[in-house]
Amino acid sequence: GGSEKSAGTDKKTDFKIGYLASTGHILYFIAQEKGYFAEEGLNSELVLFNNSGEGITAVANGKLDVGAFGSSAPMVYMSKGSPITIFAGQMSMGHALVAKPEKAAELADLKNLKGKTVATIRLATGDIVFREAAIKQGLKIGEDVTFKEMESASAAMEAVKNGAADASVVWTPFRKMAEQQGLKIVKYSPEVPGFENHPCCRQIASTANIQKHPEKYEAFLRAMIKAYRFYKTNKDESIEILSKYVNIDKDTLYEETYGKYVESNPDPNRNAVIDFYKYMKEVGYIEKDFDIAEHINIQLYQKALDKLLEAEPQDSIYKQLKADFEKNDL
Amino acid sequence: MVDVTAIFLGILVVWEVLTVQLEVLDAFLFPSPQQVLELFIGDLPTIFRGLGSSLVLLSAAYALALATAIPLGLFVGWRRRLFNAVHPISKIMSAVPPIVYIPYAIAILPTFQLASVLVIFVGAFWPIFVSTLNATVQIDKTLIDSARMLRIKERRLLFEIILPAIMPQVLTGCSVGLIFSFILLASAEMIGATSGIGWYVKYYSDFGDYGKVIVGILFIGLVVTAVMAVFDRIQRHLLRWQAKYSAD
Amino acid sequence: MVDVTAIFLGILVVWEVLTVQLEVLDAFLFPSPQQVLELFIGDLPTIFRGLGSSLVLLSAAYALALATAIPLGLFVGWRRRLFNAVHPISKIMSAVPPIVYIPYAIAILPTFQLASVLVIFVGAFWPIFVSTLNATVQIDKTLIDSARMLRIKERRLLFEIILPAIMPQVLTGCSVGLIFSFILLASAEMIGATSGIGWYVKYYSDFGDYGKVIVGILFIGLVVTAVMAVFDRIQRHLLRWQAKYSAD
Amino acid sequence: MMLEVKHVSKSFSKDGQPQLVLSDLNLEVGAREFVCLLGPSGCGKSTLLRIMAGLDIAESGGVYLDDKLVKEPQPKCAFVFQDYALFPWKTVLENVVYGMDVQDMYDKKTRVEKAKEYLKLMHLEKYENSYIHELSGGMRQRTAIARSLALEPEILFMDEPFGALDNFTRMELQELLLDIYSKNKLSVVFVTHDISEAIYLGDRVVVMNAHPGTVHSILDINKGLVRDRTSEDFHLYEDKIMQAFQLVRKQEVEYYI
Amino acid sequence: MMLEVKHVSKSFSKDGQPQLVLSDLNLEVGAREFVCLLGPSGCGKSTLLRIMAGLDIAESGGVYLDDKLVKEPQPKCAFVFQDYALFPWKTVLENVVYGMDVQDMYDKKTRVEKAKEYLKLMHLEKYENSYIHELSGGMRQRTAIARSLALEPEILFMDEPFGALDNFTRMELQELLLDIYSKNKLSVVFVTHDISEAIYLGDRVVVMNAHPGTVHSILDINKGLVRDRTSEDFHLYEDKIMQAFQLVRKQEVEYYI
Ligand SMILES: Nc1ncnc2c1ncn2[C@@H]1O[C@H](COP(=O)(O)OP(=O)(O)OP(=O)(O)O)[C@@H](O)[C@H]1O
Ligand SMILES: Nc1ncnc2c1ncn2[C@@H]1O[C@H](COP(=O)(O)OP(=O)(O)OP(=O)(O)O)[C@@H](O)[C@H]1O
Ligand SMILES: [Mg+2]
Ligand SMILES: [Mg+2]
Repeated sequence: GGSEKSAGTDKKTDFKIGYLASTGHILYFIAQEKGYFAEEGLNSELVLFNNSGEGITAVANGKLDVGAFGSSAPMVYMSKGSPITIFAGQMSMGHALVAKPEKAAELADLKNLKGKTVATIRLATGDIVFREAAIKQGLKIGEDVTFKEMESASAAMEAVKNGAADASVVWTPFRKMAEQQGLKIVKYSPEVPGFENHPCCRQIASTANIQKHPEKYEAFLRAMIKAYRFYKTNKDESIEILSKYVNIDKDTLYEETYGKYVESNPDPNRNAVIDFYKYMKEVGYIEKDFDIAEHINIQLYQKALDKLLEAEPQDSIYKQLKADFEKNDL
Repeated sequence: MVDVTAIFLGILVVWEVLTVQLEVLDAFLFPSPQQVLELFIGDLPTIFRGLGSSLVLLSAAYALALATAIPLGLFVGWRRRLFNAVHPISKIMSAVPPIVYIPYAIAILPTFQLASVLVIFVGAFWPIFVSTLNATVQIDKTLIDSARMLRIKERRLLFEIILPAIMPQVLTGCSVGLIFSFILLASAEMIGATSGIGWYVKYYSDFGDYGKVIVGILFIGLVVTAVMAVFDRIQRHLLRWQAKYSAD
Repeated sequence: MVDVTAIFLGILVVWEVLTVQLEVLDAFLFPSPQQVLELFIGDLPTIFRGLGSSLVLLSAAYALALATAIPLGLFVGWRRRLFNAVHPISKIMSAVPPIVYIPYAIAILPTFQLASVLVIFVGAFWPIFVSTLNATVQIDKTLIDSARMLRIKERRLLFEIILPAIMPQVLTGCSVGLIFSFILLASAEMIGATSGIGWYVKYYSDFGDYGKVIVGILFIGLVVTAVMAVFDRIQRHLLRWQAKYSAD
Repeated sequence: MMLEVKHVSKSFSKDGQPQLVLSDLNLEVGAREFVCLLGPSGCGKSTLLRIMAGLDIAESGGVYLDDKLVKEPQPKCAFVFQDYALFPWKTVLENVVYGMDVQDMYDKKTRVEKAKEYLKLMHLEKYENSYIHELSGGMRQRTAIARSLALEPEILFMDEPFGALDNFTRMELQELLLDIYSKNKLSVVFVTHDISEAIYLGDRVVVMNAHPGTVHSILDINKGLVRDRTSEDFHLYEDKIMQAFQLVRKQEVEYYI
Repeated sequence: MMLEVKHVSKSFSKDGQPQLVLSDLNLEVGAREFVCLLGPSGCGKSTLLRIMAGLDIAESGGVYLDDKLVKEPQPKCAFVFQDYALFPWKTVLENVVYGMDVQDMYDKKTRVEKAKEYLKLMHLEKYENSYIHELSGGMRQRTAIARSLALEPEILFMDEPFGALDNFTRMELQELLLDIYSKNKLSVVFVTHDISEAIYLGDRVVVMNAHPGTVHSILDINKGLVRDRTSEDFHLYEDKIMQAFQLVRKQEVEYYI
């Protein structure tokens, strides 16, 4: 890791980062392993969670400085009054609907979900994508199409395999693993109209912490942007790093990191988040309406990116990020 | 009863003071008693529907556990050699968290409900089985001799002599199994359920709605109390021949 | 021992035949014995590192449970009135799945490790507490009278007379508590852990890597067997005054 | 009916060592005979009785009932245990009926009638529907006896049946037992370590040695002489056995002190 | 030392009804006296003894030790229970030492020495390091007596201490107890329902009535006459009490049958 000049210089600030064991969190792993956090003066610690709710609780209570636990779960927590703010992105897209090969062709037309049972994970991003897709087809959830909530992605896939469900919502890396087990992808989530560049994991932090120590978060984001550049330019080493944290075979990892319809990107992607919030409401996951915009902070990212561009104005990746930011967030 | 009520009131007052009066506790995780009560009343229909489906699940799984664990425990406990072989294995098996069986249950069983039943069943099975097993092995030998003098058949010996004789210990195992069933309810209802009291708690905890989580926990507490009261009654009836239960 | 080994071998053979020879079982959910063995050997370093951190967690939580549940159980059991008030409440509390405390543990405790410890602690606490409580209430009154004739102080009565007298029941509670601890390990290690044997099972079951899940379960089985063997030794030592343990 | 114990030996392992408990023991019990086995604690009385009843197997030698080797409990035999061995989850009446039920005696209605008769014989008619824990020790043992009698045995084995009772209750039950014995056609093999009990009840008193258990001496009791416990003759028998015992005890002293 | 029971009454609730167990009972125990309480089962002997020892409280009336009301167990008193009430998790020696430890008698080393002395007195020196379950009933009770004696009590309460022992062991222990009694300066209050035991041991035999428990009669025993259990005089005392009892039993018949 980043052992360069740790002893001599001024003391680093402790910074706890909560993550899920998912390919989408690759930027954390790169920043950690390549020493970008240390470069920015953060004494970072990665903390693994298996459950979004617990991670968000830890963030809201300041036990974690930052974390990325899906996009829908934080929004639901916000609607319940949890004092957290989205300030960066982590992963986009990456979900899919899978089914047995003999059913896949039929279901490719989402109209044919009528009368079917879909295994899903409550509050997974793909859950919202495909519920919304069904609604857009004029299907009533619970009547025309049944969504069965499962305990885990692997349980959901089992349900499809033994016929208890017709299709299942999965995400990276399970999309690929489903294919390996003989299932077929019916639709990738960005193929659903309205979700072309939909957010998945967003980075959240306690609102109070952001207000108190914006500099910490800017430093964190600089490290993330550097990690993004590395991710874009050193694919093999990135996969090598990723495999330390997500313990599955490397081909699958590569496929699910650089393959179709998936990207890791620190851009908050404010506009897509606000769209997503609308769909959450339509699906019925948000009971109490609130102003999502108040819970999104794009300034930290903007400042971090500007600072990096200042130092390396010609960097093509930074420039691209800037262009994206202007398109996605303003 | 007075003391129990007093303790409950005490907890309520402390809760009220900490949340409403002093506001020392995070309002998100610790809603006030009044909020919880309102949520409870508002959600009564959902909760009662949930109760219905949970009870179906619980009673199927628990009945299955009773019907298999007790005869098996008797049979294995009665055969010393079988006991010596099975006992260490059952110790290990009973320490496997039943939730790891979930994918297997889904893969093998035709419906989600059966998978849920299996998870609860496994949880309830072990304590009942182990207590029946141990009690059978340790049974008072004179009782057996007394029955042997009658030239009794093995089947009758197991079910008419040993089973009633070890009933106190079996019931202790059954009550642990019952507690286990409730503990596993939340996990079991993560499999394709859309209602249930365990599902309710898990669902709202995923949604960060801790008011409802507390409602769910309190309601489970109520249900456990009620079920335990019924269990006590049955126990009292089955053990009416014991001095301590003879008063009623 | 011969029988136990025979049963294990029997299971192994059936497993081999079903997976490799007949291929009736889904190869994904049921890897062959050989595959499992290979995975096990390959993952040994990870597993042993996990074992270390799990044991730290377990022993902290379990020690805490012993240190609180036994004195509390003695104290409450000895005071009839307190017992009557606490007993029904403890019944309800013991049926609350300890995993629902996780968010609270995260919010209140300073570190994630402490939160994990709390979850296991709660699981181990109740069986130990309840068994101590019940045994204290049911203690042989002559023993107490015999001590009262000595004009003994309450403290000494509790710890030098009642505690050793009820040690057999307390140890039964302790062994249930130990089993509970193992069952909760997987849940506890979902909080900010990156190693641990419960974590290992949960992690790979989330990825649907059932070969490793089976490796994890078998390893937990081994660990439980070892821990239970140690527990048996301690029990044998503590109860060396009982006829059935006096042989050694 | 003739029960013969022929060259019976039996040992148990103690601390890993085999310990001879009964050694080449011979004994006969005839029809309608009341035999008392008397001996100090641990001399093997219970072991012998269990072997005679078919609950245990001799290591060498054997027990023959009407010349047939006894390998398991025989029909027409009943056993009364010191700690009653009643079924506490059954009422008094149910306890008595159950044995007859297992042995397929009579039909259901007759069983209940018969059971009630035997309970009446034992002065328990008021307690038919009581559970065992509600009874005093004496009442429990009377229930156990009623249960055994209901099986209409030819031999009744009794292992210190009155050992746990207080002296007054014990005397009452001795009276009752003698009464029943005289009215029913059965043999009784009765284990005790109470000298006066053995004299009062037995036609023959078998005094046993210990380590290993053997027959020390056999005393025939003239029943005409001992009807009154405070009679001279009674005290005479007592003193006689007491002396026999002093001998037995002398040998034993090293084991017991 | 003078222990006085004055107008003691006590009732227990049975099936919700209060039931008078002891009614206005009076009794005195002087220094160095051996008093036996004799009576049928359930007459309240244990209840009376417990009240005398301060383990229970009388409902009305009271027990006075040297004119002081007894409200709780008193120093210099010891109690021997029928079921021994030894601490099974301690060895024989530890059992004896423990009581002295709780009462802060001597220093640690002396305690062990004293305990060994008392164990020797009870012929238990070979079993010092045995656990209770390894002992026979007689050895257990001897341990319990050693434990009580080690407390150097002025009064020793004994509740049917030999009730669970076989007759031979019982006689041995009676001998031993008399021996100790004669050598130590203590009073003994001894509950039994064995007539010959009461005669053999007691200076005075208190015969009790039941329902409610009262003193029926008190018999002074001339100890010179009863040293031999097979003596004429012994049998004479026996017959006398037996007759007194027949009276007691007559009254009781309705309760017991
Ligand atoms: N199942 C057994 N295993 C080992 N030893 C035994 C067993 N049963 C009896 N013994 C031993 O055999 C000897 C005789 O026992 P038994 O019970 O026959 O004596 P007893 O004369 O009936 O004594 P008591 O009067 O105390 O009932 C004793 O030393 C006892 O320890
Ligand atoms: N704690 C109690 N609660 C209720 N009833 C009691 C209690 N102790 C004793 N009794 C009742 O009081 C009466 C006298 O009992 P006690 O034990 O004093 O008799 P005892 O003379 O010692 O009898 P035994 O010879 O059987 O020991 C009995 O009827 C008994 O049922
Ligand atoms: Mg015997
Ligand atoms: Mg008594």
